[in-house]
Amino acid sequence: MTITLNYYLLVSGLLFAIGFAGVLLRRNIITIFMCLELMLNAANLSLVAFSRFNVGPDGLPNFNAQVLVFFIITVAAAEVAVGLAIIVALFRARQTTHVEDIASLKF
Amino acid sequence: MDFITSIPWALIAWSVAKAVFVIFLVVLPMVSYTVYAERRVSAAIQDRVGPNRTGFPTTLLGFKKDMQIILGGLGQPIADAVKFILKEDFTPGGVKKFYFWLAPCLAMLPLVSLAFVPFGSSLFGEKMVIADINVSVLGVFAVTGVGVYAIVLAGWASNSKYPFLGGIRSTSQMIAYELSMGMSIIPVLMAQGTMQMSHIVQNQADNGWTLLPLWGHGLSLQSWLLLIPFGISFIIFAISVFAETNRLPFDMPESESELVSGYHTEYSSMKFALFFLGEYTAMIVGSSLIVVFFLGGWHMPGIPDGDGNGGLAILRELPHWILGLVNITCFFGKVAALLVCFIWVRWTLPRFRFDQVMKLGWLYLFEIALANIILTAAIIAFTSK
Amino acid sequence: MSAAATTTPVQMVNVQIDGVWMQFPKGTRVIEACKQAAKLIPHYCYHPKLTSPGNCRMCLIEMGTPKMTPDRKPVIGADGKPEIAWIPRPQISCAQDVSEGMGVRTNSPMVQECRKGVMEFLLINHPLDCPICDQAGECKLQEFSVEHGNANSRFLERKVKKPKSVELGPRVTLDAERCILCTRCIRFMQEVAKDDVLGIVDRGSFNSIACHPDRKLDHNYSLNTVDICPVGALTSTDFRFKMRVWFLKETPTIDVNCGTGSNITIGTRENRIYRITPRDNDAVNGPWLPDSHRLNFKFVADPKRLTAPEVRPQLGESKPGWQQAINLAAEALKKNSGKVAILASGRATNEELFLVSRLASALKASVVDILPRTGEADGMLIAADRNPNTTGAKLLGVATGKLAEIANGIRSGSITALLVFGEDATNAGLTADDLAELDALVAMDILPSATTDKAHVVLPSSAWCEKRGSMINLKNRIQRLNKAVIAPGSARDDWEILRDLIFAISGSNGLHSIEDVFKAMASATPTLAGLTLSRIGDLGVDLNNRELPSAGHVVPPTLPTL
Amino acid sequence: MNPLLFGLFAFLMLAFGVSVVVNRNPVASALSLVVSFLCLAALYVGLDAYLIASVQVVVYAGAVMVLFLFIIMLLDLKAEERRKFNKLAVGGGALVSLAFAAQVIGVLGKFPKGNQPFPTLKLPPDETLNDIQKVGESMFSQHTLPLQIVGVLILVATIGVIVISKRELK
Amino acid sequence: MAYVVPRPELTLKEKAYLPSIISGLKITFGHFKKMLQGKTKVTMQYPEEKWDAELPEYYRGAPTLVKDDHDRERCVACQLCEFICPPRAITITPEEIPAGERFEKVEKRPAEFKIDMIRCIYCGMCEEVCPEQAIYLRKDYAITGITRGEMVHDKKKLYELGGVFKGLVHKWNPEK
Repeated sequence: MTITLNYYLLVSGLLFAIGFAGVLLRRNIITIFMCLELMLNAANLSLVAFSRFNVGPDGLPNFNAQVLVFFIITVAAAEVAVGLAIIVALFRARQTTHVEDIASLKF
Repeated sequence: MDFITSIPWALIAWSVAKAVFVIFLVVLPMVSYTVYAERRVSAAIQDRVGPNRTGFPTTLLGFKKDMQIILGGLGQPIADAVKFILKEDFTPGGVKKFYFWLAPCLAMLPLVSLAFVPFGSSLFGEKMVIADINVSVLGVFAVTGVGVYAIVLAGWASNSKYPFLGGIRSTSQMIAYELSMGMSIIPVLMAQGTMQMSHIVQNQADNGWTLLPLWGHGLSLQSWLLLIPFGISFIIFAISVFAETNRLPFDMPESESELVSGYHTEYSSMKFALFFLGEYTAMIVGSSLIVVFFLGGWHMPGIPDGDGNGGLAILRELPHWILGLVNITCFFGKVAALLVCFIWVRWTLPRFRFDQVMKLGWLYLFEIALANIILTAAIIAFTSK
Repeated sequence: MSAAATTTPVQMVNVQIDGVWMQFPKGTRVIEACKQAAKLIPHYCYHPKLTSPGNCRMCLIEMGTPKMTPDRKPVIGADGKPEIAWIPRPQISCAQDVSEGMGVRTNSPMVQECRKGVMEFLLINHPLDCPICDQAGECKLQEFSVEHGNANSRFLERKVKKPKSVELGPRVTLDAERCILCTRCIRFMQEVAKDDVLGIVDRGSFNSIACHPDRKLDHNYSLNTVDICPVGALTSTDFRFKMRVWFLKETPTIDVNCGTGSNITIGTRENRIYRITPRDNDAVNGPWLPDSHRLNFKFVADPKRLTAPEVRPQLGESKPGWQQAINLAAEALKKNSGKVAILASGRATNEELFLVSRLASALKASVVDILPRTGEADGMLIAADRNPNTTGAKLLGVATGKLAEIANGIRSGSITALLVFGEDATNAGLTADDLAELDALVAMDILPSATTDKAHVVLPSSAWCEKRGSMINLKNRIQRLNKAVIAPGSARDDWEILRDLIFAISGSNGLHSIEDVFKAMASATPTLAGLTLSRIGDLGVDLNNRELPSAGHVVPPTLPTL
Repeated sequence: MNPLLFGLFAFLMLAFGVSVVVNRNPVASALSLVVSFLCLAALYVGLDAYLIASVQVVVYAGAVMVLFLFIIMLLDLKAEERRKFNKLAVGGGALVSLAFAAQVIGVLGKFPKGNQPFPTLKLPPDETLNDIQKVGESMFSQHTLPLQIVGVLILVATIGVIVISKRELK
Repeated sequence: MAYVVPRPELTLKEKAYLPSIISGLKITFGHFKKMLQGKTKVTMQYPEEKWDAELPEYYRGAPTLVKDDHDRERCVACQLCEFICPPRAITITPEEIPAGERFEKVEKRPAEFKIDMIRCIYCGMCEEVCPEQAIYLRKDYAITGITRGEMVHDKKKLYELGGVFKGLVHKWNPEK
């Protein structure tokens, strides 16, 4: 038995599905946020797998995909910082992190 | 079942053997004797004697006096360990049990980062580093970064005010100083052109230590100019190590007087001992990193490495395993000297206020480290052909 | 207040005490008047319930009469009040009644000097054995010596030696050296106990208290002499050297040995009763208490006390928990519903009796009664009815006088279950064989008896000093019991046991505290309407001429029936 | 990568991913996510992406999740554990996710390239794969502009966070 | 009255902080060096070296009970020490001296006298309050035991530690 690209893609797809499910059925902003991270990482896993399985003529993996992963991680980190800051501000204003309690646009 | 046979069992076994050797025969004794050294040095600084009489407990066998072993008191760490194991281990009511137990286990995590550190050149042809990977610097930072969970979880799971405050403080402090720590090391990496620690050490052995460029390519204008950013890096890195290991003057999370010793207030017996040992392990890791990055790792001028390269010609004639052992001794000797400095600083300086700690980390060290990178880049750009 | 105050309209006289003019009824003793004016005058021989011999000289004051003009008119001073002609020598305040225009100085230099002198004389022969004296801590000699005496003794001669540790009677021990000859005890025996056995013998420095030859101080009120003795000369043989008084925690409560319901204070330390002393209540017992009642507390700490519920093996559960025991008892009683008799006790509190009546209706009990207990009345404080709460039992419908029906019912088979509450059924005309016939016998008690031996379920309850509650004495006065010590083992409050029994038989009743029970009882009993346990107060409430609650008074809502 | 290790880490990663979603306690969720990320890093190592693996641990486990934990503890979210799941939402969400997973499996079945085994790398003798250098070269030569943009993005994010977390917005 | 402590103006050298750290390190190193050279010696090696001979007159060690020159227990169980004892270490059970005994006239004595040495704080208030000069704090300070029970000194132990204390307490002198 050997591991092929499809295995990685399958695992990545399942991880994405799990994250997606979390976003759909959880109502706590922080948990939703964590599930978003899960989805981003699922994408990263596919990218790294593609990179490794796409060996170029020089006999090395295609590093462009890894650069993209790098960017994704960077952007995700920035997103988390901003997102959490917003959540804290929201909590200060509303004393809740429950999306159903935050129904009005302006407060 | 080819996938079972395809696992390199021999390699795994050998790595495990190395890890066990390093952890149980080198690091753990070192940790416990660091504790002992701390007590003796602090005692000497305060004009006291310190633990000086733990010996073989012959009184248990009916003799009048305990038997002293060479220097009285060297048995103290063993006695401490026995005491910690035999003490009642209680879990307070209301704690979140799983996390309460998990936290002290995580406290020993810094031990893992020692796997990346080259603590010797080679012995019997075997490289003296457990995991010699090309991103070992990042690996060390990854592991130490995860170490903060121990304190956060301990503080939170204790379900008590003071440990919680201690945990929160520690988290913010560690995030703050991890940044300046990582930033401060970048100039060294830039100059060395590698992230593999064994290469960094080898480079220093060949071309002069980062802070002592006296041979090889080290005798160039660039190396001498780079001493300025390296010096700054060294200071920032050392300060950050103090902060990361929660040592005085940065022992905010503990702060005996304000927070009743912070995150481990609710812990007792062996669980407490794990936090205690974790702190000293972190100290050893920190010292090892300083030695690797700035002080030439296992290298000592004039002494050849374990394969008989470099050094004085007369010494090259010695059996290689002796050279290998000497290299290991040099490394741990440097680490020990740094540890004494750690202890010395602890018993000299008072604790900072929390706002001062955060201000120092975010407002000074981080910015200076950033500027330092630019300075290094400029020096390298203008002095290389 | 003087005793005559209530009958005829009294004539008030003006008296100046320490410069302040006040009015007192004629006939008030000066020492009482000063007390009412919050000027405490030290005294030893004077006791408000006894005559005043005036022999201790401690209550000396400076006194004056209105200054008179030659035509016998009082001289009016600049402030519009009569001027006072002060008598140059001190007077004793205890043997002197107030009179119009009288002046009193309770703290003038002369008075202070007199007190100092009197104290010095009193202490000449007084031994310095406060460390072992049981009176230490509540000793008037100590107190006034600190307040008015000298710090040092000038007496260099040898002190007079007198007999110590003399057995005056079975319960009273005399230490003649400590005696200051105030004669309170002699007067008490003459005037109150009407048994003149004490007197002073010998002369001069050597005179001392003694019993009449061939007699003993064995009157049933003899321990009151210990109470009124201002020093440690008379001590209770029972309490002697047992505990220092300052360690005792004092709990005000009432005596349960007879229908009088004398007010008492229980002195305890670390859950042990050391002594019982009377508590002043003019409406009940004054400051007195009979010895037989006073010493009847030893059974509380009896090692044979029942401490855990027991169940006879045929019901299962050899060592049941409370819940199991109560469930088993409830089950056994319920099975015989309609054929149950309840033997309650006149020693139970109103709250308990109220719950007993509720239990009776829940069980459709055919007979409920208390066990009458009579003795001889002594004409003073001991009543013929030795049950402390017969009145309450009658009020709550528990005392029905149908006691004989229980025995008959059992013999005829119309009663198959019996709940005995704090009594021994063999005292109620039942034999051990009768008890053995029963289908279910549930006993609540504090000590093992013939009944608990036969009972199927034994529920250990609390003694009178271990619980709170109320009782109504023979003069229709409702008074409070307070908790002085904690019941031993897992014994519980009676009302809790009854409440749980009712609960197990007929479901929840919303009673969570003794106050709740009292509230429920007060709302079900018109006589008690408007009362709560705390409104009863330490001195009790007379139910005969009680002010009924005013129109605006909110009657507590009736609790759901059981 | 060894199938055994792949199976182990993939399973752990997915299991802890599920635990993130189903755990009521946000702290437990966050810690599950950390473990999930660590397993992901192990998978990266299996794919010879050492740099990415290290960065994954440093950034996600070491910084992002600590931040999450920090915020969760600061906010003291007790009410969340008492909330009841909305059954309709749970059912719907699970259904959509399952549909998505089924689709992924279906698509992968028709993806011939996906069945190739691990291609071997051609490396000079006595040398390991130096992915740091390669990624660096790629990043600083081919992708300079995106790199600059990401740099600006981080600067903007930093300023944004400072502005948002000021107590009074002026 | 509120008094604001003025903050000192710092020079650049002081602001830089590092020079002060170094001077601090110098001081501590000086102590370290002297200790290593054996120049400082203030610690007493306890079980071998003891201070017993130099204990001051007013030293407060373990509380003990004493007897007088006639071998009579001075304590009359007045329980004042029990009352005053801040940590409530003392428990006394009083009893009457039975008729016919030698010191019958004293009337009262402790049937049991216990001092819980785990609780005792060596404050000396019992000694101060004792009207009979029966309880004294002696110079024993090494009170040890393996069980809690052993650490409760009973009457026998207390008299063993206290011994005889000469001098007259006037009250029990039959002549006076």
